[in-house]
Amino acid sequence: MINDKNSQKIVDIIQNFARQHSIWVLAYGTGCGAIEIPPTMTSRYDAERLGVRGAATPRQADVLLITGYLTTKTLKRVIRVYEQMQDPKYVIGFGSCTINGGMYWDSYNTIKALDRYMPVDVYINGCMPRPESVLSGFAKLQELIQAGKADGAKKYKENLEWYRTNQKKVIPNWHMPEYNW
Amino acid sequence: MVGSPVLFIAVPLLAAFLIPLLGMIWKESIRILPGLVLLYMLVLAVTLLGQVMHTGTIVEIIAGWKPPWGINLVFSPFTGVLATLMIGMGFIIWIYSYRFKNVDFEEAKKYFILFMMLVTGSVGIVLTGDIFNQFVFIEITSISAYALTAFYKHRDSAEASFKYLMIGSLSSMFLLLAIILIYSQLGTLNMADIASKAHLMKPEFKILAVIFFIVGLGIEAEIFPLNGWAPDAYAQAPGPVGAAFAGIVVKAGVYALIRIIFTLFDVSGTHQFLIVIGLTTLIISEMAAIRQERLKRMLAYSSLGQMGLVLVAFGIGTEEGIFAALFLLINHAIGKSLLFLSGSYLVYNSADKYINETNGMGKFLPITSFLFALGALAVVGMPPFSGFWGKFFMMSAAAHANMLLVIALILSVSLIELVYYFRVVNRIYFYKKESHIEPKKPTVNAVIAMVTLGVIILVIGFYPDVISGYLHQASQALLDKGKYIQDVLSTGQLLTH
Amino acid sequence: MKEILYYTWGAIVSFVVAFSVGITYMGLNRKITARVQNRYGPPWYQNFIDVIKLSSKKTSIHHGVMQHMGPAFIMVTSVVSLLVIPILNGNKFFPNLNFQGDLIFLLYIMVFGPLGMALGAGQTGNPNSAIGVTRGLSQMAGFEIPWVMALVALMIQYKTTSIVDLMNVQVESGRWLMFSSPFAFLAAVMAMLGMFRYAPFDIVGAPQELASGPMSENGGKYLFVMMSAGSVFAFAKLTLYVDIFMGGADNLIILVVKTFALYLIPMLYGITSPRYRTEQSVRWFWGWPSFFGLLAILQAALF
Amino acid sequence: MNMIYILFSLMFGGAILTFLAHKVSGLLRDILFVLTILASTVLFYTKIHTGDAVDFSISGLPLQWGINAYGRIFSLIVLGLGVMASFYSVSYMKGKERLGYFYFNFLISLISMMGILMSHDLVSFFIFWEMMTWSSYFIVIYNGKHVQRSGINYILFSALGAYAMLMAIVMVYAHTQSLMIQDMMQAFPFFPVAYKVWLPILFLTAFGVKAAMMPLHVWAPDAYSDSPMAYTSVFSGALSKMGIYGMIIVFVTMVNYLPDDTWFRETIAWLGAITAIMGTLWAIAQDDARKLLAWSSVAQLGYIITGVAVGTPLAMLSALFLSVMHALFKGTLFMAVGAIEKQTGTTKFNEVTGLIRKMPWTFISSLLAIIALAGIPPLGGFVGKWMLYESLINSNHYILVIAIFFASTSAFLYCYKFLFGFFLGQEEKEWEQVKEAPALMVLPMLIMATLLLVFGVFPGIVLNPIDLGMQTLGFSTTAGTFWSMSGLFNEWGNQVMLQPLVYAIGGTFLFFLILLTVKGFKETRYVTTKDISSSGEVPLEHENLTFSEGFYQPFLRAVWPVMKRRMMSYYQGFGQGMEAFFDYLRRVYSGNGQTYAIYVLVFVVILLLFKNSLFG
Repeated sequence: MINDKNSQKIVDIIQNFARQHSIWVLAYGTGCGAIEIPPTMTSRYDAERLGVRGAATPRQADVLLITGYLTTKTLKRVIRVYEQMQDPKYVIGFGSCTINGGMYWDSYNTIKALDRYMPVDVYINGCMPRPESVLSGFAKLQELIQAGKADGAKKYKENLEWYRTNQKKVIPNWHMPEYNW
Repeated sequence: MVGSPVLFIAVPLLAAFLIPLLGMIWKESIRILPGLVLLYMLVLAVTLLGQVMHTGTIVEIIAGWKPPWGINLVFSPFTGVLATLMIGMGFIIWIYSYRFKNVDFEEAKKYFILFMMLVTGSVGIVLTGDIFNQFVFIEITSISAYALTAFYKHRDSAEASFKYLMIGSLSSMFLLLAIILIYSQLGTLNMADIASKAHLMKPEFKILAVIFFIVGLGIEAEIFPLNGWAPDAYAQAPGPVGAAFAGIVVKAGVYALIRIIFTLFDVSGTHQFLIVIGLTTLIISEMAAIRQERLKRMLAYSSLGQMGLVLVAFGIGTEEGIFAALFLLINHAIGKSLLFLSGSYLVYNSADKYINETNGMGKFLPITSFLFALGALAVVGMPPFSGFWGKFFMMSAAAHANMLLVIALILSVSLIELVYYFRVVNRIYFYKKESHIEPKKPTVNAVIAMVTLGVIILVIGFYPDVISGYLHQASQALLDKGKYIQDVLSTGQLLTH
Repeated sequence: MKEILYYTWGAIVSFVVAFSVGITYMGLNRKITARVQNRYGPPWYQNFIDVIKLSSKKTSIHHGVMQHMGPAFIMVTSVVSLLVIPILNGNKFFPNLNFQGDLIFLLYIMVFGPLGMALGAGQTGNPNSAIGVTRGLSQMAGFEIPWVMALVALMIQYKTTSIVDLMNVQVESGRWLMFSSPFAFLAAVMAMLGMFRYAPFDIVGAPQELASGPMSENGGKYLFVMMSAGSVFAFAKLTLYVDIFMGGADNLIILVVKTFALYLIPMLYGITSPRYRTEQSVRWFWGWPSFFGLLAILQAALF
Repeated sequence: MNMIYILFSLMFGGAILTFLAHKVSGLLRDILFVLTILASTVLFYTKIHTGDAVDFSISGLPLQWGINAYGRIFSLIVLGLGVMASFYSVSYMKGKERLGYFYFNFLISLISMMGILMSHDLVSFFIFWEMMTWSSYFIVIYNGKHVQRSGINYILFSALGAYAMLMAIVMVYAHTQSLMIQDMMQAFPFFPVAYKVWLPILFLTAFGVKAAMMPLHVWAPDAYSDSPMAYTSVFSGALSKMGIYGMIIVFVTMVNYLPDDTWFRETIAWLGAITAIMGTLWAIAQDDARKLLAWSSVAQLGYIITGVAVGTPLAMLSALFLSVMHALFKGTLFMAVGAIEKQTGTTKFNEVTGLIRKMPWTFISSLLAIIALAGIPPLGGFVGKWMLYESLINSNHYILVIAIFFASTSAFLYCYKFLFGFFLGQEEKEWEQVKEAPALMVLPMLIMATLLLVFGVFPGIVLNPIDLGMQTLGFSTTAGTFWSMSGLFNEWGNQVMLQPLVYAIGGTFLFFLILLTVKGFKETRYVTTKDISSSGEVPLEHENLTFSEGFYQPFLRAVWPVMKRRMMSYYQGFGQGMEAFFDYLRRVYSGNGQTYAIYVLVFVVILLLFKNSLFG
């Protein structure tokens, strides 16, 4: 019965609904954007309305929130955290720096485009993006999840070779366990 | 009759004189002769003891003078047990010291002569029934003991010997004084006679005599304030001599003291005095023993304490108490001798004989160390070894006499004893050997002697009935003063008709 | 056989009830907390969504067999205490395995699960987990004292170690124990603050310090079972308190009302409190709560 | 010849042969050792029946050896643990020095424990008691120089106890003229009051030392932890129970007849409770598994003492049941520590971690034993604890319950520390090569751990013999009253406890375990302990993430005021004072001949002066 297509569909709908409305965020406060998270979560903007909630460790988290520019040193940690998260998992790039390097576009030690290294599901534009845009980013992610299109993790698994090459290009001493999902 | 008690005096004395003569003919004979003599005496003593247990006391009259006037030897169950013990110990110590001074003939000759004199004197003290004769034997014992203490001719041993001599001469003085007092009052020197006439003495003189005896014999019996010489003598004398002191000489001293107190006079308060002085001796000696750094001194102090315990047991005064005292006496003779004998091998090659120089000997001298441990267990009174029974009998005797405080004191002092003995045993087995100490393997005869003692400890421990029958009779014999007097004096009458 | 099936069915139903009520309480907790903080807050059913999401996680990792078994251990505690604690007064449908001495049994079985889970947390090798466990155990040694004092007071007053007997006492006298033994109730409620591990006693999970402590390596299905067990256990504990102190309940609605009223105490105390350090927390329990416990015992012994 | 003689000759002969065989061949020695214990166990249980006795006499003292139902309970512990430990030691002690010595003393201590149980008279009781003391002492000091101090402490306290007992024995002997324990029991009510008070105190001092009762416990942690683990299991499991054995006799036969026994019972019960609390707290503070278990033994014995002291039938039942359980789980745990010591060379929590995958069987047996120790159902420890609480509450010991419960709750702390410290936590590279202990070591542990489970679920197996034994002591049978008292012991053949609960526990556990395993089975994977969420860092192999230093620091900070004062320091102060005093006294012997001569003269003068009062 479980393998039945229709019932599978129902299960999918329920699961996607749950995933959509329960978003546990691991806010990786890499850059200046981290300052925007507290107002987002507290009474003014209250992201918990949407089921968004902080998670303490990557094992429990659904969303990795990269708040700002990433130095190559931090990138390694971020990749590590991302790989420790459990499927299904999503990445939100936060701020211009994750999109194109932003004001660090010519810096020697920050990465410019996050999606060369990780599968980003949603980008939130702005420098800094206001809590409103953060919320809209979460809303967008929810939409994607509901539609079943937030498949960054799947992409990552499929194109692991490519991501690894990119990652290893910028990270000099690569001591990481294998990613074997 | 196999022989008479007089042989116990005559034969060894003769042997002592024969040793130098025979030594001129065959050098080995100076070693063999004492052994043969002691063996003969042992056989004789055991046979006589067996006989005495059945037929009653043997009184031997010397030179045909009947008891009140002549010298007599009394081989009662009590004296018999002690004499047998001493001779037995003498024999074992002879086995142990058979190879003593193997290369130095003259020294060995001296040693064996003195040793025979020591045994003769001690046995004489026990057997004689005449108080002046006893004094003579005490002198014989003491003089040979002085000489043996100074045997090594070191500065220390000379000093120890001198101390012994000095205190010993005080002892002689007081003894003589006491004897003079008695003679002036009663006109007799025979113990039985004195005992039967003691009530005729003026009370002040009697007490004075008792005090002089207590002091004079107390020095030999090593009671507390009088035993300052003892640790030095024990420690400086050669190993077997230390064992002989503990196993033979002290026993004679204690015997003399007990005989005076139990048989000669019945002064009230002496029993309590024995208990108090015994306890004092026990407590102070054990406290001193735990702080000693040298093995033999520790053993010596412990020996003093044990003798104090024996005196307490005698002081209880009941048949049970005397039985326990005799048991303790035997255990002390065996156990402490074993400790002295094995201990002197453990510190054989160290100059200062420190306790920590026995470290790790267990691996190099397994048998000796094992026997030392056994001796320690026996002396401490751990069941199932011989010491336990003595302690137990003594405790129950004390409890029967309602002396619970005494028991408590003795038991708490036993804790101290336990600590210092086990400290040494631990060192022997579990510490690392001091590198500069070269262990000395015991000779075969020494091993035989020590193993014999060890076996005796085990046998008595597992089956105390071996000796308890004898000891019961012995203690009855000591207590039955009337029978003693009657035995001795009636022998004289027998001779007359 | 029929009886066993009947009981099993009842056990499943009571589990479902406990699960839903417990989860709802957790959700309400979040809602109320949000309202106190002047937020709108998540919907009351938010925790249901969370639980379903956790169960729908596709992957999960474990560091070894103890971690794998950890959630099962803690579930055992929840289910067995639910079975032992009488849910309703004299109701035959819910299985009731209570017996003379079940209070003592409960005290120990309540430790069974946390200890099993602690073993799992230990096996992850994450220092945070182990620290969390040590804190939890320390705190347990703290709050068990007033809690046991309260129970002992009741036990000696009514000469029983059975929950049902205590409930019957209340039914017969018509008086709740929280009124007849106020000090015991006070001590027990103060101990409950520690049991629920809300602030200021949330030193075990402490997300900001320990990254959720013992649970930091658990995600997906493991966290799902743990959360379910936690909510079932919360309901079981509240029911126990209601049974002992508030005269039990005749039907589910009264039970829910009573338990929720009790639940408000740790919740509201938690919302308005910061966090203690471990030794402060331990000492707090050995202070006033234990004093009230002593008073309770005195009251029981003297009157 | 009587079977009892044969038993003792067999054991003694075996001990001596084992000792001698050491010189011949190691294999022969091991075989003899194990055979001796096995043969005597078989002999004891097949040929010697309850009520058998032999009479004989040593040196006029009538003695009697025999076995009654009460002694049989403890014989279960002694011989059962003895057999297990003998197999274990053969493997554990392989390659060590002085094995003849070790096995000899091992056997002697077993013999003497059996002797204690079979003595019907006080003298052989005392003899066997002392034999037990010195044989165990010789094993305590087996490990070399660094343990001599604990050895001396042990022997000193044991001797203190033994001498107290000796004093009591001679008091009884002097008063009743009989050495039989039976006679003492009958005569006790007619003793003078001073005897009635002192005898139990003296006996309890003796038994309290062995049972590590506060304040006589100071030897225990060191002695337990310093002897070889193969023996410690017997030492802590069986030997300490001899103290309990004696205590129960004392309480049943003496304290019951005290004019007013409440204060006496209360004192001992509280001493037991304090022992439990302090033992637990100190166990929590330890960083060495051996020390931890040693303190934990002290604590566990505290519960038992409390049970004995409270003395209601149920409390007695619980004390005896806990004794059996303690023997089992503490035996297992000490064996586990021994196995770890053997495989890794250390027993410190902060040195060795993550052995669970390397030594799984050791882990499983330790886990079961720890669960039993903590008193968590459904293992054996719970039944005992439950009965203890029940009895304390029924006998109105309100505060005592709290104290016991506090100790028991705090015990979880060290229980967890034990499991976490060795088996869980980071799996460091240093310990990668560690293998499971040899089968001979693992099997005894597993058997005992299984027994714990069996006895927990079917406590009647143990409770029935205990019930018989308690009837020997004059209790009415408890079976009828307690079985029906609670659903814990329900009607299924008087054997089964918690049946529905055990099924519920097992069923729930299995259901959720299967659920966890089946759900997403393919997508569940094992990761190493280096793969943990540590802020995105990848810990390198040499980076040590193990948390073991200051494990319970906050808790210890909270309880520190209680732990500040240590009993040991008082004893040490006393000992030092005594030594100084002795040293002062020793100077009486100045080594100067003149002084000695003066002593003689002074002595004479004193005697002369006081002659009238002395010899008047």
